[in-house]
Amino acid sequence: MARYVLKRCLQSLATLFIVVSVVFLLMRLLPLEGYFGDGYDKLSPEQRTAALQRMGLLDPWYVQLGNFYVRLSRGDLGTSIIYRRDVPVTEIIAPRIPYSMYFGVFATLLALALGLTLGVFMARRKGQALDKAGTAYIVLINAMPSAVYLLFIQLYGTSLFSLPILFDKYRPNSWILPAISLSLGGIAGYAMWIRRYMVDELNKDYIKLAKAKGLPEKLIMVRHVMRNAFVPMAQYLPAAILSTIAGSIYIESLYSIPGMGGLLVDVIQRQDNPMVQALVLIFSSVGIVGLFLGDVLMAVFDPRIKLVKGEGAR
Amino acid sequence: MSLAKAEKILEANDLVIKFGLRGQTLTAIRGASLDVFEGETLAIVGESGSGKSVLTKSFIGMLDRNGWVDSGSIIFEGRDLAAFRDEKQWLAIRGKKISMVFQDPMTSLNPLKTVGAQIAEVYALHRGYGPKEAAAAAVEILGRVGIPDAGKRHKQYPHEFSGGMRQRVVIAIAMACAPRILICDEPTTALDVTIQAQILDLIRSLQAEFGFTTIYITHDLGVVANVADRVAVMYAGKIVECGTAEEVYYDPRHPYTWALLSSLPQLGIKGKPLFSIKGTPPSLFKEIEGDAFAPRNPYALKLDFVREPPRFQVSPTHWAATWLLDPRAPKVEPPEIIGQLRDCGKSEAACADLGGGRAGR
Amino acid sequence: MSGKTRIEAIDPGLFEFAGFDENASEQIGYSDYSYWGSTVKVFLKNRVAFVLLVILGALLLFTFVQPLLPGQRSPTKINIDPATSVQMRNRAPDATYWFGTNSIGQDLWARIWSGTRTSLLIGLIVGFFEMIVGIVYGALWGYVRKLDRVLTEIYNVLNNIPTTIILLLMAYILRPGFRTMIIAMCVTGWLGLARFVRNQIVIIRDREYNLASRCLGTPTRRVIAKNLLPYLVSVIMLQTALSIPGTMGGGVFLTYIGLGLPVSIPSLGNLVNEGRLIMMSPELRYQLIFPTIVLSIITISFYVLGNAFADASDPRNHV
Amino acid sequence: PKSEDYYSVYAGELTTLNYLVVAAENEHSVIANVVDGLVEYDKYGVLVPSLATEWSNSADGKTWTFTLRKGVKWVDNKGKVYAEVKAQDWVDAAKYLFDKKNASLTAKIAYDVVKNAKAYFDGTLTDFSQVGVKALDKYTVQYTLEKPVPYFLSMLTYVCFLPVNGKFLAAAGSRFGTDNKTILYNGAYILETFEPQVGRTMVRNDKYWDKEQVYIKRLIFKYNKEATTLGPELFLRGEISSVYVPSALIDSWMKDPAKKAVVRPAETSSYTYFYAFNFNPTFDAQYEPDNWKVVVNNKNFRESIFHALDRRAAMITAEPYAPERRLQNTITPRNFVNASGKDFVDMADLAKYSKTDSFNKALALDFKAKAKAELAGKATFPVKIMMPYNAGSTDWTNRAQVVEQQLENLLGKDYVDVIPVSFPATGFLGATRRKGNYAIQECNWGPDYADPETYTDPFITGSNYNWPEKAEGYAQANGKPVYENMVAAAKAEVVNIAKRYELFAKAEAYFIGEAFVIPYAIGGGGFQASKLEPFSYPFAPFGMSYLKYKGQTVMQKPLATEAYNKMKEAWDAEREEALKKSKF
Amino acid sequence: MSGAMLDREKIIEVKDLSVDFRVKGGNFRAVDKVNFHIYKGETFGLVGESGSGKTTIGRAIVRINEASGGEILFKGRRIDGRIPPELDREVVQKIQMIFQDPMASLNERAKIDYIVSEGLYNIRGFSSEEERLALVRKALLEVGLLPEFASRFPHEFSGGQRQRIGIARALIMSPEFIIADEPISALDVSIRAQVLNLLAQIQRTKGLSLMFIAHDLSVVRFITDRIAVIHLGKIVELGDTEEIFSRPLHPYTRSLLQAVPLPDPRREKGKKSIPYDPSCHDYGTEGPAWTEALPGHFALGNGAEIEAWTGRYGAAPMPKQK
Ligand SMILES: Nc1ncnc2c1ncn2[C@@H]1O[C@H](COP(=O)(O)OP(=O)(O)OP(=O)(O)O)[C@@H](O)[C@H]1O
Ligand SMILES: Nc1ncnc2c1ncn2[C@@H]1O[C@H](COP(=O)(O)OP(=O)(O)OP(=O)(O)O)[C@@H](O)[C@H]1O
Ligand SMILES: [Mg+2]
Ligand SMILES: [Mg+2]
Repeated sequence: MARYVLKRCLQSLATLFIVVSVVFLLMRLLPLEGYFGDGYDKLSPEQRTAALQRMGLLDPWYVQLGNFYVRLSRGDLGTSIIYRRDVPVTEIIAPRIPYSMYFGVFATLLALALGLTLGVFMARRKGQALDKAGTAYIVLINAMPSAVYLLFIQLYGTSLFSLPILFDKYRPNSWILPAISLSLGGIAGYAMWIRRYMVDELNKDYIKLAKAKGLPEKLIMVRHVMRNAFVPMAQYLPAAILSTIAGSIYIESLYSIPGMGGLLVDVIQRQDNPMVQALVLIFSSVGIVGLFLGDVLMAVFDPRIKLVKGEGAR
Repeated sequence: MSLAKAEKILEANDLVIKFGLRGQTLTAIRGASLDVFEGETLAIVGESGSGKSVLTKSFIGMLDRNGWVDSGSIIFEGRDLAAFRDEKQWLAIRGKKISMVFQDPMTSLNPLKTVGAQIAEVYALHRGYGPKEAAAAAVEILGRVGIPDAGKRHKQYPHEFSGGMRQRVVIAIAMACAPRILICDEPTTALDVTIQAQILDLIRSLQAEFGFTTIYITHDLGVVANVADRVAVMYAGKIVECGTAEEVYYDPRHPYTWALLSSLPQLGIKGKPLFSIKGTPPSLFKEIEGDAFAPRNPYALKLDFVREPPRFQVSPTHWAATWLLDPRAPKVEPPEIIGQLRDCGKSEAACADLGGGRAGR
Repeated sequence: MSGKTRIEAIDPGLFEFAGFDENASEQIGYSDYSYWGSTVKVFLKNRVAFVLLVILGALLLFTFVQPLLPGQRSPTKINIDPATSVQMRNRAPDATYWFGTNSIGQDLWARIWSGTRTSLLIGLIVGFFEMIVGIVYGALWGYVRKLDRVLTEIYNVLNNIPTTIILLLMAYILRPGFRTMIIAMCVTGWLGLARFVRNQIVIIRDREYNLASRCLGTPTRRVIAKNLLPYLVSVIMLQTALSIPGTMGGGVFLTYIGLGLPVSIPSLGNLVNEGRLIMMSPELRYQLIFPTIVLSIITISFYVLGNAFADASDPRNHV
Repeated sequence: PKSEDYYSVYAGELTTLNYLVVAAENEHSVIANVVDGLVEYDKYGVLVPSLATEWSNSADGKTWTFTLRKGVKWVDNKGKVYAEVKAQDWVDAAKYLFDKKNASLTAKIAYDVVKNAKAYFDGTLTDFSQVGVKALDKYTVQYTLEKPVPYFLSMLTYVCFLPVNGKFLAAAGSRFGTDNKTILYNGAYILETFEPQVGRTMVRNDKYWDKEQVYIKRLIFKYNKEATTLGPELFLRGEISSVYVPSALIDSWMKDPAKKAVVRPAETSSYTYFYAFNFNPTFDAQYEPDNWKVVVNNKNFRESIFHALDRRAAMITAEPYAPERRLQNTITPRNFVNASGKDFVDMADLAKYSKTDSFNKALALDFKAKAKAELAGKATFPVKIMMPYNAGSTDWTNRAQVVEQQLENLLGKDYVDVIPVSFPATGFLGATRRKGNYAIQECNWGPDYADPETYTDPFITGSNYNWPEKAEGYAQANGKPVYENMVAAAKAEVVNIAKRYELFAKAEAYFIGEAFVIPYAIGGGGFQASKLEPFSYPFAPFGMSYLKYKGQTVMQKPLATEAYNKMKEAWDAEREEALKKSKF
Repeated sequence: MSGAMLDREKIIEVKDLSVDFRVKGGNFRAVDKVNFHIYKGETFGLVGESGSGKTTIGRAIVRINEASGGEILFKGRRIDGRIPPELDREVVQKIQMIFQDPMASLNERAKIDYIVSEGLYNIRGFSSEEERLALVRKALLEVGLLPEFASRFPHEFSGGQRQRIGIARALIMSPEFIIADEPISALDVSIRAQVLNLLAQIQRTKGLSLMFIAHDLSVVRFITDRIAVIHLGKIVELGDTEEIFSRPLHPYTRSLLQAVPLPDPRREKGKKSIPYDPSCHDYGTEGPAWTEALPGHFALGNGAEIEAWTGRYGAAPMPKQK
């Protein structure tokens, strides 16, 4: 086990290293003009050189990359160069994580609670009205442009229930709509998957035995099917939760939630390299940790799986 | 045991079971009648698809969703199980009065729950035991079915058990509520011979201990010889011959029984082809005219193709449904191999060689 | 047990051996089964899917027929009000402009159909591309054990590099346009399908029939093509069906990044996005609602059809 | 006057508060309110004392000496006094500004005028005492310039001439200005709270030297990335005090009487917009740059486009109501500068253009015919006109289509083929104008100081707008093109301001007359719903004065258009008076 | 008999074969230094309980599982590890395998036509489409199926028919050696007989060598000439079929033998199973060795055991050689 974990960690580190380096180099391919935004025209060539020098962009790429890793090894992620000039990257990112996390966790919990319930009922009443209604919901969520319905929810939701439009951490009722909006997709996703897995599970032999034991259908569902159906989902769950924690671009910007959503896109566009690097580092780690946790969670739920085999099902 | 005195515990009369499939109707059981006596072991044999499982599943109301009992009755404890419409009614029967052991021990257990928990569930459900009591009872029954170290192993998961042990667990689950009838649906087909022998021993000893009735389903006549008091031979949704084990083995009357027995490799002669039944069973989608076995039966009479044979009583405990038993039919001797078996029944020496294809020296 | 057997009068001639035909007994029960036939049958049984198929078919047909109809306007033409010689801005739907006009006086009706055409075309091309690349990559990844390490690593890296960076780089290198849009959508779109195919293949690769093929020396290429992919037809079709609507709405971000279509080519995604900007004013909302409806119909149709087809092509459901 | 608190949403977060480096309006909108400079504008745009109570200029026009107001305090974000504002603060600021390491984006503006500053910046001069900024004593600041700069005072309102407390700056080090705790305040407001991506609050500075003129107590800004979409709704629900009404919505607001009652025109700015003809085409071969080079050097061709462009039709995409308000026929906007009561655009030949619309169908067709005749055999028709637009801007995207169709319809598709090409918002100018990657493009320029010279910058050799110096047939004896020689002459006139303006006006008229660009519009404009009282804040057509809330009030109700227009009229009149009375 | 056997050509030789699988703690040895050979034209049985390594040996020979030790020779040439492509092609053609589960071993999405001729495509074993079709016809007929079945899909067939299709697929390659891995254990009695007959018949008429893997000794007795009994990856006994049946030595073999159910109720009823208990061996002082205990009859045991086992049949053990 320990060896496996060690191996997985090393492997993950290698992946992380490649991702971060590739991103680093890709960012260096972007034109230097991008670092000046609209101010470019008002600057003299000397000023531009000075600014580039300050941002460390005039060194050859390998020196830059080397410097980056040297600093990283000291735990120094650098300071933002454009997004918030001179502010340490960690200082910018750290306060945002909790928001995205609270919303992510809350929305995930909500989505899990509602999604799983819906999915379970859909599986139990397969082909009946509830199943059809649930399917319709799933289809709609997947088919409608989210940018449209999320805005509608915000506008009408707030006026209908007289909730604040903008998020304010001191007003508990301003948490409601964004969290719900954030969970809509999850509800559909979880419902869809749990339903599918439950239907699969219901066809398995051990259900026959459980029935032959005399277990009423409800108990079979609760004690056997649901839990077993949850296992294949368990693998993707951490990654899903972690990715909601990474924030939703659109919902966070709609409700002014100071989370991580859209931050990456923002800093990439502004070519704030240290920020990009730090975020990529975080997101990739989160992604890779998510994979790993998924495997661990699977192993927790499924006693057959021991975290040993070289190639886990990724 | 003397069957004459034994009480009927379950009685299936003219049972017809149908399935809806691809818009068509498939008649899996075509008027099967069967009596099961208290305390006996009844074996149902027949090739794959003959309806053994469907028949017995109907006893505990576990037909697949697309299936239904079309007509006939199943009388158990004075009630007609075939008339049950509500799942709740079945809950009083299933597991408590009639239990079932399935073929494949590898997939019959929930892989994610400990073995002990899966057994304890039954105690909690049918006996109302508390969690501790149920767990203790589970450990006990595990020991009874011969799991060594049951005190520890009940906490393990199915995948940590070998096939034979898993089948023991499944039997333990079936036994947990001391049912009146235990249906074993091919409980050893997936196991290898040595383990099969152990499981057969186990069922027998449990039966001696608890005194339940066993319905044993298999297509292996060798196994049947080991366990059965009575044997019912089934073909295409019908029981075609039924008698005590000895009657069926030593004096079989239905050509289908002959064929089944003849194809046992134990009876084969090395270097010569083993007897085999040609062809495939009939499609159950179509109305079958006459004897279903007729097209594959070398002894078929013309009548077999037009008229269903009735039961002909051979002895009080033995009957067969074949026109060959009609007094008007030409006399047919069973194949030679069958004769050998009969001899075997008479003297030990005659079957010294049984137990594998004998060398054709 | 029923005691006596009734002796009835039966023609004695019938008590004769019938003779035995070995070949006759070898015939198999059901043979009228054809895979695709059953697939179609099961598919058509799904009434919702059938209705949607008809709607989608009609819609598709119409998008391509529409420009040929008489009296259609160009989707890019800015209509000028002859009275004021000013653009006919934001005209609500009426007899001339069935879906109204947009904020610079272009005919929304024409734009929607032209946009549908474009979006569908892009969706189909991208869906097709994703299917090819995703399947090839996923199949190799899942089946060829030696490549597992490498392909997993490549996948992980690609999956973790923010798409925005790649797109932004592309925006510097490529000119926006139809082709660029497709390339941009294809860059990373296939990753999901590849992983999906891989997981499916891992499940079936060790089935006995694949071992049998290995024993027969069947080359990997053919094992994948003949043994593995046919089993994935349903799921692959589903994924592809889903990627088409996914692609249709997905152009908005690309437009934002600068890889979008030029103004001369309307697309549904951009129409919806333009509509989104004015959804605050109820009387202009038609500009959002019409394209959204068309987009939703197409998306829902593909979604439902994809699912229905996946169900239908699963032989387990040929019941 | 009484005022309510002010609430607002914004979509762009501050990148820094370090006013010695930033050049963007977004940051200036805070800085303008929290740090005062030597002088400021009043509400009519007249320079008035601020931290300097009086000043004088040497006879050669190169040395400016300022006497500081006494007792002005630097306070921190809690309002606690840190130090007094003294002359050395300007020297410390300059030292920071001219230090290459700090990569100030506004340094150029200052080192172009301050003596020896450029040399110091480049590192050729290391002794800072030789740079033309000095604290003569605690309350006297002296600037020495490279050459006389008539508009120097107007530059002083810009960030690069703001003071900084040297001790505080040194202590803060690289953290200076990274948040509200790392700068000091001497302005009308203190940035009390600053939570990036959440919001910020400015409160009135109790220690402010002129606090009687500050009426709004608190300015509360909330961050919302979708502010443009949500803003109108927030305003209607009464959550914010002012909002810009996007052009897409203006129709429906105007139709609804309730909403119409709260909408009024938004102020225009001194940004100038023009369509530039590119004399240095580097675009893709598919758009035929060589052909373009031939036609763009033909004056008749340029004129045909010049007169064919229906600027009003184009403006409707941004300003569907009252598009004329923003149209402009010159490069330098009206109301920018004036001399002896005459607006710059009415001077010299420029008057000819400023009053007439360039759009003229008949002329356009005339020139077309001439161009076709002249170019026959030399160029291929239709001429492909590659016209980039910014895909990030809906208005621009719309405008590109309008202009395309309008030009093609008027001039005929056999003559021109306008090809709008979309480019992403990020790096837009880098990919298009600055590279010469266009044939015709909508460009803009914002003034840096109060002198027409600022509007000549884009067209001088070394700039990257449209390279008019490459136009054929304009070179004069000194190798420079006519226009540049005219500008040089104007620049040389530093004593007689009226004369100077006259010369600049001549140059500009020439430039327009030769159809090097098509003047198009001024910036700003549009409509807004706002409770802010207009015409009461420090006015200046450039820099950052107009970003100040000093002097303004938040009214009970938003102004409607008519009331606004009335106020504007009144203001215009008062301003004329004020300008006449002004001594600077 | 054993004298004649000595000069018989060995088609397969397995020497000290070990197969390891990588599992959690490290390696799991599924097959442990196994030795046996198969003569040309004989049917060789491999019996043992589930998980004893039978399949693994079979798969090692067809090179699906990699041997981790020892060697496998086909007609004297080594075929494990890396081999030249010509040999590879030959081995692919000459060694065929029949699988246990007729439901799982046919590609459900391919027509019988393709399934049967799949191997032919790989070795390019035909020159024209007509020839291929003719070969398919022939193969189908050989296994007792109608040629028109070629255009159908596997799910239209019964288990027995499917297994025959699997056999046809092997036969069409004209192999010299076939490994049948429990080809009948998933089939019911009546169909079992069909398949057994077919295998026996083919083996005889074509003079093939056959390795028959099963756990049911009654079946093995019917079809094989020689048997190896395998237990937990080790062969514990090997000899002529009848020899093993009449004089089983190893206790494991004996337990296997008596476990075979007999179709005789009277005798079966009284039977008590004797499970094999590995602790009955006392290998404390002397470990087991692969010994020719009786002529041509090998067993795994130490000296004392061999003596005791053979003594039971009143025969003296073979004198130790080497
Ligand atoms: N759910 C179902 N739907 C349709 N047909 C069914 C269903 N279940 C069983 N059948 C059919 O009923 C017939 C009898 O099946 P059954 O499972 O009872 O056979 P069996 O004798 O138990 O065979 P085996 O030995 O293979 O278990 C078969 O033809 C089978 O195809
Ligand atoms: N791929 C594998 N990875 C790990 N262990 C394996 C693998 N394949 C087989 N084994 C193990 O090797 C041992 C031998 O397996 P093998 O399949 O050869 O047994 P067998 O005798 O054929 O059994 P059965 O009668 O069940 O087919 C078993 O314990 C099995 O669990
Ligand atoms: Mg069955
Ligand atoms: Mg095996």
